[in-house]
Amino acid sequence: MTVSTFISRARRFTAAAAVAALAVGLASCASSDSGTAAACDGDTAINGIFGEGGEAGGQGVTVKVGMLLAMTGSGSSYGEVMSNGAKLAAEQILAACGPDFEIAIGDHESGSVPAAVAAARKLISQDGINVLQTSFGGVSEAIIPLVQQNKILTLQGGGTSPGQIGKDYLWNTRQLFADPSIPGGLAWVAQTYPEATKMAVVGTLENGINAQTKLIPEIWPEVAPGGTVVLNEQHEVGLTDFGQIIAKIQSAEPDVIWIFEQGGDNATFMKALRRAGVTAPVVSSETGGEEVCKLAPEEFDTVIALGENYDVANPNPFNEQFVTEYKDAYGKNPDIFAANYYEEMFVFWELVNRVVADGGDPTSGEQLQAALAADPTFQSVYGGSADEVGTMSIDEETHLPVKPMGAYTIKDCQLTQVATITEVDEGGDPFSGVSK
Amino acid sequence: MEYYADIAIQIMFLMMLALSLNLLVGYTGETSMAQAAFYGIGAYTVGLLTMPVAVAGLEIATSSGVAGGAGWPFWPAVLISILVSAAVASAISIPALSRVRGEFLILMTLAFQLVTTQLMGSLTSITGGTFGLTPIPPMTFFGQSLIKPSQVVIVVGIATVLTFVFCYRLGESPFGRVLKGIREQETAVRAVGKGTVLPKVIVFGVAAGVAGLAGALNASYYQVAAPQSFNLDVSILAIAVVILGGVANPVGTVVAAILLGLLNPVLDALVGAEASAWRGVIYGLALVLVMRYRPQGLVPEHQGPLRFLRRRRRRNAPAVAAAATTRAPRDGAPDATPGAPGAVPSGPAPEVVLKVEGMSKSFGGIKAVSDATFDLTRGQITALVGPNGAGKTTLFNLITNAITPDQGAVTLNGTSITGLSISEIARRGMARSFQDGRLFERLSAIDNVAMAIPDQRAENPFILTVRPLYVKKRERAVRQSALECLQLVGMHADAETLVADLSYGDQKLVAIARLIATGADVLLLDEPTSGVDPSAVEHVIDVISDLRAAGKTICLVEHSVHMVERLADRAVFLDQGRVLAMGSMKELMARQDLKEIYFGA
Amino acid sequence: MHLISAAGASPSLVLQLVVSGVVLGSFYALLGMSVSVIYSTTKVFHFAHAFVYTAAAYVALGTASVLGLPIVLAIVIGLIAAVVLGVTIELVVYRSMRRSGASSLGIFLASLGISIAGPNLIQIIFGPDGRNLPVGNPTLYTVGTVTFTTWDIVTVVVSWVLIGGVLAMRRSRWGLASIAVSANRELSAAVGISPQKIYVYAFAVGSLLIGSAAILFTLNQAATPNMGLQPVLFGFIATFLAGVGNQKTAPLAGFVLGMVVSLSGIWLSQTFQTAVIFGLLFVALIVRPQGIFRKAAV
Amino acid sequence: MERSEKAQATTDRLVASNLVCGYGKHSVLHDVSLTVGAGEIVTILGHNGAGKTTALKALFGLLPLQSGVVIHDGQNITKSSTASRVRGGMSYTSATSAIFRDLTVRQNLELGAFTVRDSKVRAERLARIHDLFPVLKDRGSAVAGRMSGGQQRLLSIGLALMSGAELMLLDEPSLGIAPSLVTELFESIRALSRDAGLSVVLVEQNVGAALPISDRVYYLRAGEILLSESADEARARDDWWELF
Repeated sequence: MTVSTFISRARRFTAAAAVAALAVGLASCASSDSGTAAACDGDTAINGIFGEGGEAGGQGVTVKVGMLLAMTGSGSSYGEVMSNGAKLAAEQILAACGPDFEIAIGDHESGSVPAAVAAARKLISQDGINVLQTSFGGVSEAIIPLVQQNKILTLQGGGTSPGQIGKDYLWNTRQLFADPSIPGGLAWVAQTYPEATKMAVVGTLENGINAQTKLIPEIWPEVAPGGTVVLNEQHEVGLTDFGQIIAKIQSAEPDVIWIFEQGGDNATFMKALRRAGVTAPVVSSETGGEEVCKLAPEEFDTVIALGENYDVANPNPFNEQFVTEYKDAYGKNPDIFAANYYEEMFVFWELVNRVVADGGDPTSGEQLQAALAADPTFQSVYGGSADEVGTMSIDEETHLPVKPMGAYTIKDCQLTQVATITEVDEGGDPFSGVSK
Repeated sequence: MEYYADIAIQIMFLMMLALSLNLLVGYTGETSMAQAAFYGIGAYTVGLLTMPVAVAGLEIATSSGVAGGAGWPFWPAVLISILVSAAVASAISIPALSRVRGEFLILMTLAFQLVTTQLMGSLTSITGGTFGLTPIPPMTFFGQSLIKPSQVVIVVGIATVLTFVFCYRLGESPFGRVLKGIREQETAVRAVGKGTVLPKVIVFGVAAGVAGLAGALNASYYQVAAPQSFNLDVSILAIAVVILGGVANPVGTVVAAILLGLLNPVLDALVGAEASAWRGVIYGLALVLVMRYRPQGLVPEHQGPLRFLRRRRRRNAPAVAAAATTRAPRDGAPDATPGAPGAVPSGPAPEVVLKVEGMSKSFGGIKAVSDATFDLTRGQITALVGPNGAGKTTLFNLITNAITPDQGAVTLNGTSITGLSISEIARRGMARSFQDGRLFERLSAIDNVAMAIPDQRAENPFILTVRPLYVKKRERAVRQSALECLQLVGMHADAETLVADLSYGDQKLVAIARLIATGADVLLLDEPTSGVDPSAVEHVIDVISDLRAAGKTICLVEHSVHMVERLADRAVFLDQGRVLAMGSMKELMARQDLKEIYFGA
Repeated sequence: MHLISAAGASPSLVLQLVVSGVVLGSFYALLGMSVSVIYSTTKVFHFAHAFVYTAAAYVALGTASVLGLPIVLAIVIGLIAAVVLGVTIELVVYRSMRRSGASSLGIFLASLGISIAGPNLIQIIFGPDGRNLPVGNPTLYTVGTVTFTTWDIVTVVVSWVLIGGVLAMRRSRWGLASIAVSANRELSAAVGISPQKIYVYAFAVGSLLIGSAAILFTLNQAATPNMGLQPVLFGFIATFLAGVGNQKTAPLAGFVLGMVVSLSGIWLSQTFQTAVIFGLLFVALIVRPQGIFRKAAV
Repeated sequence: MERSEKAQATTDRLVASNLVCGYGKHSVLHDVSLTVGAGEIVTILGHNGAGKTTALKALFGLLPLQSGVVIHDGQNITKSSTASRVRGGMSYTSATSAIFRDLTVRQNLELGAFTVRDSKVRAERLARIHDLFPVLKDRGSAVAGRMSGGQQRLLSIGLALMSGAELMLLDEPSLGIAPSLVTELFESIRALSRDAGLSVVLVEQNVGAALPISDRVYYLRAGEILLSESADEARARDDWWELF
């Protein structure tokens, strides 16, 4: 912990104590964050990419955006950057004479299903949201009935899970842990470590469970000659003593270890693993997260991350202005979560524009989803080039995004891409999608 | 509107959970840390029953791979949820409650809670794992699917009101009285002829059933059942509500549930993201402060508006008929009460009622009682006398099987009662009192006595639920009988006073009234006058003499030779566990050898 | 659902699990000793011990990383904080409750309240994320196929030294007095021992032990506000399995518990471990409420 | 009482006046006054439940007094803790739980001298008790609760003596031990009183054993002192039944 975070904590503590001491019993309506930019001028960098706004650009329309995030609990660092990204986008859009995206945040307490459902209900009934950005696998699955019943178009940029695939009103902009990323990833591992046959898989009972228990044991022998899964261990979230699992890893002597860990568990596991002297390469489906870097920086540098990665240095103009503005606003580089929730807001804008153009109601989730399904391709901070804004498209059936996937090495918590992975065609050459 | 309905629903779930827990913590005095587990069992059961049946190719795509449910309609599923929760709780409580109490029970229920939560998270193919079971179909009401909080709030509201009425009535019923008795003095409940294991098992089941109902509604409202909704924190929150509100008072539980439930939205507005941490600090500290400064809670047991109304009504109801000595007829038989006070002693005079033969007991090599043989004659007072440590109280304990004898036989009215439990012996017509009274201190005098009246079918919670009017009528009769018993000892004016507020002498009288109320023929009195104010002793002596006159057979342990001389027809002289002599106290006092034994050589 | 682990019982796994079991068992032994010292003497179901544990870790890492004090000093301050906190809870809460005639259940509920409020307060101050004690990486030792680190050695040595210390102190004046109080409170008072002082002593020693356990834990793992519940539960399990009031066997019970937990890994997936351990406790308490290491009362 | 108030103030080791106490609502002692001189053995007689044990506990400070005053060696100790009474030279031996059953004989005796900080003094006392009751030396490492009732009783006396008490409050030392041992035990109490000036308040039901070693007797009934007389007078009595 640094001095400054401690002091800011202490300040929040005193402030909160003062507030609580002052009045218990005054239930005021929750404050909602909204873009408070001055009058728009239609001439910002954003206008250069998305057009000049105005009436056709949804000006004058107010759309209430809910965000269901981990604001407290072990994953609260995720919640912070996700909301940062979305808030920046809302401000930029308003300044570019686009619609007014009013943001209301609900806390799912880092994956607590009951907290998430309660928060989502509040967002829907109290804050009257029109669209929603959600995060985390379990809690997002749990609120699917709610968003469907209330027809709330929901985007998920944190990480998908099998239960979130192909669900009405829920569209993914990140395919982490999604089954399609597994074959390509395994193929890349097989290519990179040609000697490797024995794979150990360790993960929480969370998002990766399907991939872990079904896909990897199925695909690994196919892509690696003589490949076997020698260990398949699952554990509860928040485990502190990995001694036993590591003993099993040591005894199984795998050539490579694939992990499905999240947040703090990632750090705990990596620390324990490396301290126990296990040197086998570790492949992780997690490409982001501040907490991990804070807790186990050295150990995490030995991990190879697989999945889509957000590249801060991507020269695509949409991304360039994003990074600059983000740094101005928050004093540090954006990460994948900031980027995803940022660009999701632009997806909403695009959809609003389409509905407005059709003379529809831009606050209707039903119409927004129809607009999305009609043409699920959007401008993106991913991909592209210095001259061209990248694009992201979402599959109509699976509701999963198509984004460049890669393998990354990590140094000082920064990812460096070492390979690009595209989806492996069924029945096709498993290596066809891998390029160095 | 929807938002406030949602908050109301959350508070009502907490209320139902805490009301059910209060049956255990408040009325029975057993702390369970596992109430959320039963809440969860109800939720998962309704989820699995109502989710659609898996159809090949159309399976529900969840991460966990739960294939599907049984496709039941909502309300039958709720009923089954209640039963499943109750059944699991009862099954677990049988070994747990009959053998362990206090800290052990806390640790055991804690273990059960943690096991249940982990299994909810680990048995993924059944429970959906940490993601939970989802999507659970919404609840239905008259064929209507209820999704909006403003609709659900009506159903949950009705359920909460029913739960309140049910818990309140149960607590104030004869069954609740037995529970409170168990809380105060478990052995005394057994000594007046009531079993204590069954009521505990039942109340565990009933409390879990109510929690199961709350869980079923919860799952259908949120359309998801996940481990975090039913973990240890939830159990602890429910305990906090019960304790803050005041144990054994449903009104207090309701008040506390509202206060703690409102903390959520209030803190949300005040401190935003840290609301849940602040809530923990506030209710944790509240728990400490309440236990320290107001352990009876915000609304103590004998307070609250409903209680007040009820008591006033009660006071007006059973007026004591001045000379009432007959007891209210029991069910079925017009008057089968054996040896009711005031009844004329029946049968020829010298009749052996109780035979004790060859009673022996050693504790770690020391013979406390050895081959004691004596008998009690109908309508007489027999005193056990002897120096300290002679084994008098131990003999009482052996006769009533409170301690298992090594050897010996006891025959009551010609039938062997050897080896029967103390409660069974009481039902067969022999009851005992205790040196230290063992009254139910936080109950009124009349409740103390009413507890002892035998054959109360209204103590069965099932009858209580299905025949409320019958129970009401029956209870009026019971209270009338209890009042008459109190009148016999001259305590009817204090019928509604809490025993804890009575003087020690008065407490001893209530204990005798309680003994009379068992209807037992044979009364074993352990030091009925010890510690009684000298001025009140005469009254106790009169009461005991009256009992003899009413045909009761009495055996008493008494150290004051004076008292024995005045009261007893016969004395049995014990020394070092052996019966040395029998006869009138005068005869015994004349014997030099006994004098030497009593006072030392 | 993977109830049964795929690993199988290879000799190297068994050996490694035995070594992990020794480390874990020593840690649990320390927890058992800590809880037992307090519970057997005072009969307080001291749930707030979980808060003392958490506080020790956070004070140590707070002083180390915020004030920048040397790590050894920070650890000492953490331990002092644990002792002060434990004794304060006894003096301010339990003692006054005892005086006003509170039942043991009432004291437990107050303790429960502290164990809820405390960690939440820590979360408000320090945030919910895990935090590491700024100590370097341990050295790795390899013997055959078995590996262990400096921290493993430190954990085993410190645990048993502390346990040995407490057991040795039983021969001292204070130790004897606390045995006397736990054996017969009234008679202790009659021979001139002040039970009140002995209670304070028990809370001080117990808190020192639980604080040490917390520090040992944070050498290896990140501290989180909710870190305290599980170790204290294991401490209670050891105490109750040993037989209440049986201070000498509580560490043994803790050690066996650690070994069982570790070796169960041969057959059992981690996801079912807690269920199995608490399930065993549940059964053990029903079958032998007097404890597994204690003969049935005569 | 025969002796004048003035004389008591100087020679009496213990003066208790008008004690009223009990357990909660249960009032046991109504108005009890008694005195014990230096080197005197005073026996309290009465039936069970008369308040004898309560009286001892009240004198020792184990029960809070509702009213009354206790003066020990001229000091008002009414409000003193039991620990400070022990340091002041008082000891109390309960009838039922007078030893630490789970500890060894040796540990028991050590605990008896808990208030004595000087290890030399402790060793001396231990030696004296071993002389007095050799069995406690022979069975030093035995667990106290596993010894015979008589040995446990001896141990309880030894435990009380270890504190260096000048005033012993003994509750039924004869309880549960063989008559031959009772005589022996009472003889040693008498000897201690004679040789070391020990004052004893004895509660006994075994009147026959207690009277020969007693100086004075109080009869207690229902929490009140019925009568007080010299032991000689008591021995001459033939109507004890009347007093119980």
